[in-house]
Amino acid sequence: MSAPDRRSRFPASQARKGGRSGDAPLAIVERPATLVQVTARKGRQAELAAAIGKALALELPEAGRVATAADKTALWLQPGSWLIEAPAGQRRVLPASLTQALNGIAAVVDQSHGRCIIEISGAEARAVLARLCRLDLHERAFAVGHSAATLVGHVSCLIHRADGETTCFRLLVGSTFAEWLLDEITAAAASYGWSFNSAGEAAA
Amino acid sequence: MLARPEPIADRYSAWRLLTESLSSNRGWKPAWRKPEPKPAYDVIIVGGGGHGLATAHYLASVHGITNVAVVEKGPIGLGNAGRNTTIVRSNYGLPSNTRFYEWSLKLWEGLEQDLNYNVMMSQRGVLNLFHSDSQRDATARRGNSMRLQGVDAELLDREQVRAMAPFIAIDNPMFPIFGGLLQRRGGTARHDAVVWGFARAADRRGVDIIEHCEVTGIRREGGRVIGVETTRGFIGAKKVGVAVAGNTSRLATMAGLKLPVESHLLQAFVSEAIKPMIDSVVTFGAGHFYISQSDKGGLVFGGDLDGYNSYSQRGNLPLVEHLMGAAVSMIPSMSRLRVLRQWAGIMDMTMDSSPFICKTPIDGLYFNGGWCYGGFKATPGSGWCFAHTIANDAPHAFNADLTIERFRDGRMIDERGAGPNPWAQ
Amino acid sequence: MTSRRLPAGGLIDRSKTIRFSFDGRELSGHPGDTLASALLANGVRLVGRSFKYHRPRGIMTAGPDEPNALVELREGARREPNSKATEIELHDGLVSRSQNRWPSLAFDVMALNALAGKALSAGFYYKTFMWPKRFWETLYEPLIRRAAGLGRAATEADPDHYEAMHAHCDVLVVGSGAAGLAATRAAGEAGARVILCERDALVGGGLLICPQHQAWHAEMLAALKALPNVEILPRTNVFGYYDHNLLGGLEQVADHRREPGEHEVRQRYRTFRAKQVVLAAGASERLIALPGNDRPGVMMAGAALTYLRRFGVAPGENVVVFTNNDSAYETALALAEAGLGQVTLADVRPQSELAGVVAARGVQVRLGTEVAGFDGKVALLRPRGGTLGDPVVADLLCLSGGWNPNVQLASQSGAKTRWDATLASHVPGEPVQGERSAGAARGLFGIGAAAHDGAEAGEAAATAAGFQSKPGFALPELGRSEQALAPLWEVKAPGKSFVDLQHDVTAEDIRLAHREGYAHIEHAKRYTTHAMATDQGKLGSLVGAAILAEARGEPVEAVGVPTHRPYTMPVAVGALAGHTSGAHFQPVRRTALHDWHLRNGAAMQPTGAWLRPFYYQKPGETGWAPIFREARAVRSAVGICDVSTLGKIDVQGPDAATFLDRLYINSFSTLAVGKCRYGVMLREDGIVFDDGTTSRLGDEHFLVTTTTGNAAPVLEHMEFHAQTVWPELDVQFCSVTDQWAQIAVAGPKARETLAAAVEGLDLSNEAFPFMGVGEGTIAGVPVRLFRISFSGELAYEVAVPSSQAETVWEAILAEGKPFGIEPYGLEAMSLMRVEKGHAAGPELNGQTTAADLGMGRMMKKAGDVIGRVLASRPGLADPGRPRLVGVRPVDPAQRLRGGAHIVGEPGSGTSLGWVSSVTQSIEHKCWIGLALVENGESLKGQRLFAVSPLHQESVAVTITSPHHVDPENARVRA
Amino acid sequence: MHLIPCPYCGQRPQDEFHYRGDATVKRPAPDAGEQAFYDYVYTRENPRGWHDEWWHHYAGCRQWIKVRRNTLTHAVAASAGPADALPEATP
Repeated sequence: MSAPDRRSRFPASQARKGGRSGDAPLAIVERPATLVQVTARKGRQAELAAAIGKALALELPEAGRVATAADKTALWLQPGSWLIEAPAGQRRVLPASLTQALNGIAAVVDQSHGRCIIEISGAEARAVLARLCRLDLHERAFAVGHSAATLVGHVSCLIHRADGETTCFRLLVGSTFAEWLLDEITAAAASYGWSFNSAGEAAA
Repeated sequence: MLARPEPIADRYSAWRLLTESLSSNRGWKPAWRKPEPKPAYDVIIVGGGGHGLATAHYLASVHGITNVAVVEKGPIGLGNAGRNTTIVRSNYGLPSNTRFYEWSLKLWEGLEQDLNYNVMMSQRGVLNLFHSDSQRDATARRGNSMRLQGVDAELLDREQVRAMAPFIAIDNPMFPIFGGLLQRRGGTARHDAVVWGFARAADRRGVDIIEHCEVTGIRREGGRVIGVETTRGFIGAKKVGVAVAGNTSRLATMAGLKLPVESHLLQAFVSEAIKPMIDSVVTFGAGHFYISQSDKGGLVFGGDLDGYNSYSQRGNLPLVEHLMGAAVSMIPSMSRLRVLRQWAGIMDMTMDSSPFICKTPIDGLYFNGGWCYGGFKATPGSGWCFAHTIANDAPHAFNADLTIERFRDGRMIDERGAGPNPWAQ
Repeated sequence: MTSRRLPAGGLIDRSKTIRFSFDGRELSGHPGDTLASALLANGVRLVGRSFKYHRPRGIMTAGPDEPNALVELREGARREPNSKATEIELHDGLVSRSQNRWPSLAFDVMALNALAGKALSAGFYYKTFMWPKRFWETLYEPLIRRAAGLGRAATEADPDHYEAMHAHCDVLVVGSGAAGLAATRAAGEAGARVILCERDALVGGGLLICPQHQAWHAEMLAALKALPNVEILPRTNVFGYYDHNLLGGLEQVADHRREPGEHEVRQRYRTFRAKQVVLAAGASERLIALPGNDRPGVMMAGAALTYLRRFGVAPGENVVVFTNNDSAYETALALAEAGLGQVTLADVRPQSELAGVVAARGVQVRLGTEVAGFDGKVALLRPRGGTLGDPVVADLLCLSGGWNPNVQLASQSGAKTRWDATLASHVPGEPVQGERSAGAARGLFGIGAAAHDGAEAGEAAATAAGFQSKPGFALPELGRSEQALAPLWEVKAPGKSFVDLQHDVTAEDIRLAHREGYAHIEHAKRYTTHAMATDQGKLGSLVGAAILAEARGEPVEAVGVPTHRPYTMPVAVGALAGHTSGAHFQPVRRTALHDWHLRNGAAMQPTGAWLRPFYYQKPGETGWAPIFREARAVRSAVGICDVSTLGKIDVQGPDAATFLDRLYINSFSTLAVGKCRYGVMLREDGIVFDDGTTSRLGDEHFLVTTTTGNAAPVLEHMEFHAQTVWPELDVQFCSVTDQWAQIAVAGPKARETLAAAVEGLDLSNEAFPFMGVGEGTIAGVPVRLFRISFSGELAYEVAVPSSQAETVWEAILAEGKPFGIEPYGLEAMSLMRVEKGHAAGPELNGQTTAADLGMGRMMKKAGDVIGRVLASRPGLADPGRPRLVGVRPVDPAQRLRGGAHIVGEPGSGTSLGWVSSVTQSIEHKCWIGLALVENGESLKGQRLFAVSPLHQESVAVTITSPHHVDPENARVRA
Repeated sequence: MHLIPCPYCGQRPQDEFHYRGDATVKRPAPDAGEQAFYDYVYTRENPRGWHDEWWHHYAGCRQWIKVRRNTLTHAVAASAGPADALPEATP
């Protein structure tokens, strides 16, 4: 029964492209994932880091940073708290295994369905975000590996810059805000044009 | 309750206007004198805004107390009296408020004749819109409360709102208009004229209006006030009334008091002048937005506080963006109109969004403050009640509930139920 | 009317002709024209009427300072009143109309006001219209309102789009004249991220009318284009300077075309967060008050030069140039060189180094001379201070009273302005934020001086922003230093001398204000409305201040200037709203089942941020029918409802129970694992804050639910207390509202329905009693079940990972089908909660205590609880306070109204309380309600009246228990 | 749009925060009595000048941070985490 796990947050009726047909359209892709929030118990942060290192071979990053190892990524959320991202296929196993591994060390909460990941890429990705977000996302100020929890399109998002040739930002947004955010992104991208692929359709 | 206005010198009349115009307006006298402070007064009012000047006027005209000084740190009327959105109404739901504001509205209705000054009081109606069934019920509770106390109020349905204000987006997607509460006797007045009118009337009865005289201390002796220290020296007084809006806490500190007050920033805006578009005052329950059109043609509008303690009269952009969004959402044809100016005032926010006009633990010291968003409409009522309280050393029934002790006693007058969070009121 | 276009010259494209209309007349111009230059080229002199006296007015400036030439631009939904002709780029098909005149521009009835001029002096409103009392609102005010105002607003919604854009830079440069360009290049070459904003369509400022610096101008533009770290924004006015070095700007993306292109915004609101700012916005020329200085044919000298050089238009033929400074000599020279008619230059100064130069080119120079009047045809020249004048024929009077540096942004930034006696003007003072002014904006005039100053400012700004400078580009030579101006504000002579043309404020009005005691600059301004019009008084505000100073017998600097506040130029409301209006005004939340609701006939309504199904309408159903159908299904069989919007907070940690005990008035440390409990929390002031059920999932693990509206505030409240008040407690929180969709299954058949759907959990009453919590699967999806009820029926809530909500929802629907399961919306839920007597939003309104709502006894005996202490204040502990009760009409046919007040007798004005919620009960077949009534407990069974004067209704009601249905609570335990 | 220096996230625009006023008042002990709670909830210094106050970084790291901000100039001098102290005084 893993098929429903990958179900998109967006309705089938969601438009797949729009805006002006320009040369640098924005590519928007929904990326389903497994997301687990781990929050250290009081004074157990070092133990948490060690346990995550042991269980996932992942180093917990400092504030405002992202760390990746193999198929896992750790994103700093708040003091003592991180979000662990893994492929969507691990939704049934990762929360449970982490709960076990971190027993007494951290609160472990499954957020795989609580947050939706929207990836936007293209030459104008930063210009589109400049319409939605007040942070300076210029590469001088916000490089690959940086992350920020901030407001995008007036809703809370965790944003980070992905590695790669094309400018690409990944936005983690509360899943009940996902449709709103997509609307905001497509409106902001109207003058460049945009395409959208929902979960399952993405060329994974 | 009103004393007959005494004949005042230099009266404005049609005849006077005509003769002056024929002599190139050479004969007009200053609207108020610029006296030097006397060594002592019976009463000193601290704060030359609308409330302070109104207090002086009513002390003189109602209570016959004319040995009065109003001391003001700058020129009169440039604080909140000169920075509001000029709305006058008494559409409150809690009886302690309704009583007071209705008396104030009644005074407004006779103010021009009382002051011999056209303050352009214009009862164009104040329409509060609501956007859901539960908001309708809460609004009806308020309207019915007004009606039970003899205050005018009407409940309009969608179609009546549409007919009265065709410029409103009735079917706004997030805030559809379900109806409105209309107080026809509400409206607007010309804010500066209110200050000048009270100043002129008080001055004519002998009140000294002393500008550029900042109070730096409140001198007390044995639990009793004896005068104020100022930048122009000590001035003695048997009684001191403080009406300084956003600076209330600073004056309280001088008297060794600590009040349930925070100072917050409220912005207002005016558009370029256009031909008549909006006839009444319209307020939106959603999006926190209120608007009217001035006689000059500008749309005057405002919204929420900037949301943090401030004594700076500098507005900030988040509120601007939000308010303009609300404006276009509610009145789509405003989109292409240009906003000409913005300004900001310092609101003396209390912990329940209602004011106080009261005695203090110090004999002879009285405080008038906590006006939150609503000081302008209160101007005559506040002055009248404050004058009564000072003259009699006891409140009138109109302001009996407007005490500071109500917080200690758990008798808050919290219209919106926002709680002791001034930034969220 | 003859063409005024010169045979050659200007930055216009003469190869193309574009057509436009003014007051219905078809006219033509060229790309590069403004509406004003095109009107002048077509010989149009009269363009508007003034505000108060409706005097005829012409084009006075060539830029944003224009007081007169305001038009209604475009038509229909795109109509824009009060548009400055001097700022409108001409485009094909442009439609414009003059305003504030009736019936026509040439003949305006309201011009009669001018005859009553003396009675209409400043402040006349305040002294009159008071007799008789009623006439103000019925007669005078409507007349004033009709006469006032300028253009007409559109009446339809704006079809165009707007957006906001937020930029960051090391150095922001405002203004692209010589100073701005040099500053931009200096900072750009140092490696800083630079943004240059220019209000105009063309970059160059004063360089655009300086033929001798063309080459340098071109070289600078090319150099800037080559710098990838420099962004140039033309048509972008910076309107405000806010705290923390944030500036606001408006980019006019498509205003120079008839309408925006597809997917193009009309205007873009921009913010600039700059480490450093260089303000190089130039200077504004000021007028001289003299009789007739408002006549069509009066123009600022600098504007006349612009029309000649930039637009190739002759603003007049026989011209008198009246000045007190050197700058107007260039205008006189350019006019003479254009070879139009006689050019006379009147300089109040007794000597001028430039007199010989311009005289040699045919300008008649009259030194020590002033202009004492102008009527549109003849200017009256006389010796300075003299009385007798000689008439000089002139169709154009150019004025230059000196230049005011544009200090508005510097002043807005918090820097106090400083008086410069040499310039007789204010200049920027000490910066308080990261800004500096350069060039004419700080009183350094001339291209050379401005360029040098700009380069230094750019370099300094870059250094301050952390960049090593390497300025290495050529700058124009410093010009000769100018001769000092002779301050001149007014030429006193009979007639109206204006200091504010748009608001019709005269020098005499200022003196009258002073005589009447309105002597402070702010009082005088407000009394006369001086400098409060759409031109922000840029031409005459200092002139008015100087006249006031003279009346006060003080120097100009002593009167000060009114505070500068946004906006430097008026900004469209729609632009400031950006994209954030209408459906985009605030974020909208959708539950995981949103699409299902839409596909199944739900009437979706906004509730707070959420869109929720109010009911599901079937064909033929009207009014309350769908609500009754849905509620009946729940009361008689089974219904299913999306309750995902409830706030859900995961609370863990060794001290989680202790923490919740302090948060809620009742205890959670005593709650068994696998059970849930209803709880109430207070604000610290003792008023009820929120309620909901909390489940214990493990010893150290709770799941708190909140009301929909309070989900975020409750989490913040928890975080506040955990982080700052009790940091010693080991407790962790996170919101799981979006992780879990939640589905209520309610009704006598709820157990049977769910039992068929759920695997892995025994739902029998014994195994899973009321307030039980358990886990199982539905359609293979792991779910969590809670046996709780809002409707008052046997009910469960199923929590499901939100991506799989629809799978589970469909599975439950399928199992419920044999029982007649119905999805139900918010309205049916609300109907049933009023029947059941559950307090909700209208009762938890921030004014009620737990005791008011009948839950006073939930307060535990001991222990620290937020709100406990202040809840015991006498006003809140008063047993006479309004208490929650039920109300029912004595006559079941009568309607109850929410918001009605409860009184003892019809006609009584004493309110005992109010009706907070009403519904039509399906169980009682009549309206029922919840009410808060003084001493309500003791009034049960009594007959009172629910009155709604707003509806002219009075209904006899019986006070009941709030629990209209199943007061014994048997159904939920069935 | 003010910038609030979050000790965890750096300079952030103010709309990422919710405000909660005076951070100098401390919640009294549960048995401190009505007057102490009255002062905690209601009375305020409300200074014109430097003001220590709570800001919640709700859209960021969700910490209730202390910020020393000038109510007259809107300048910000310092910030600290929820359980940390601000510097002694700001001139």
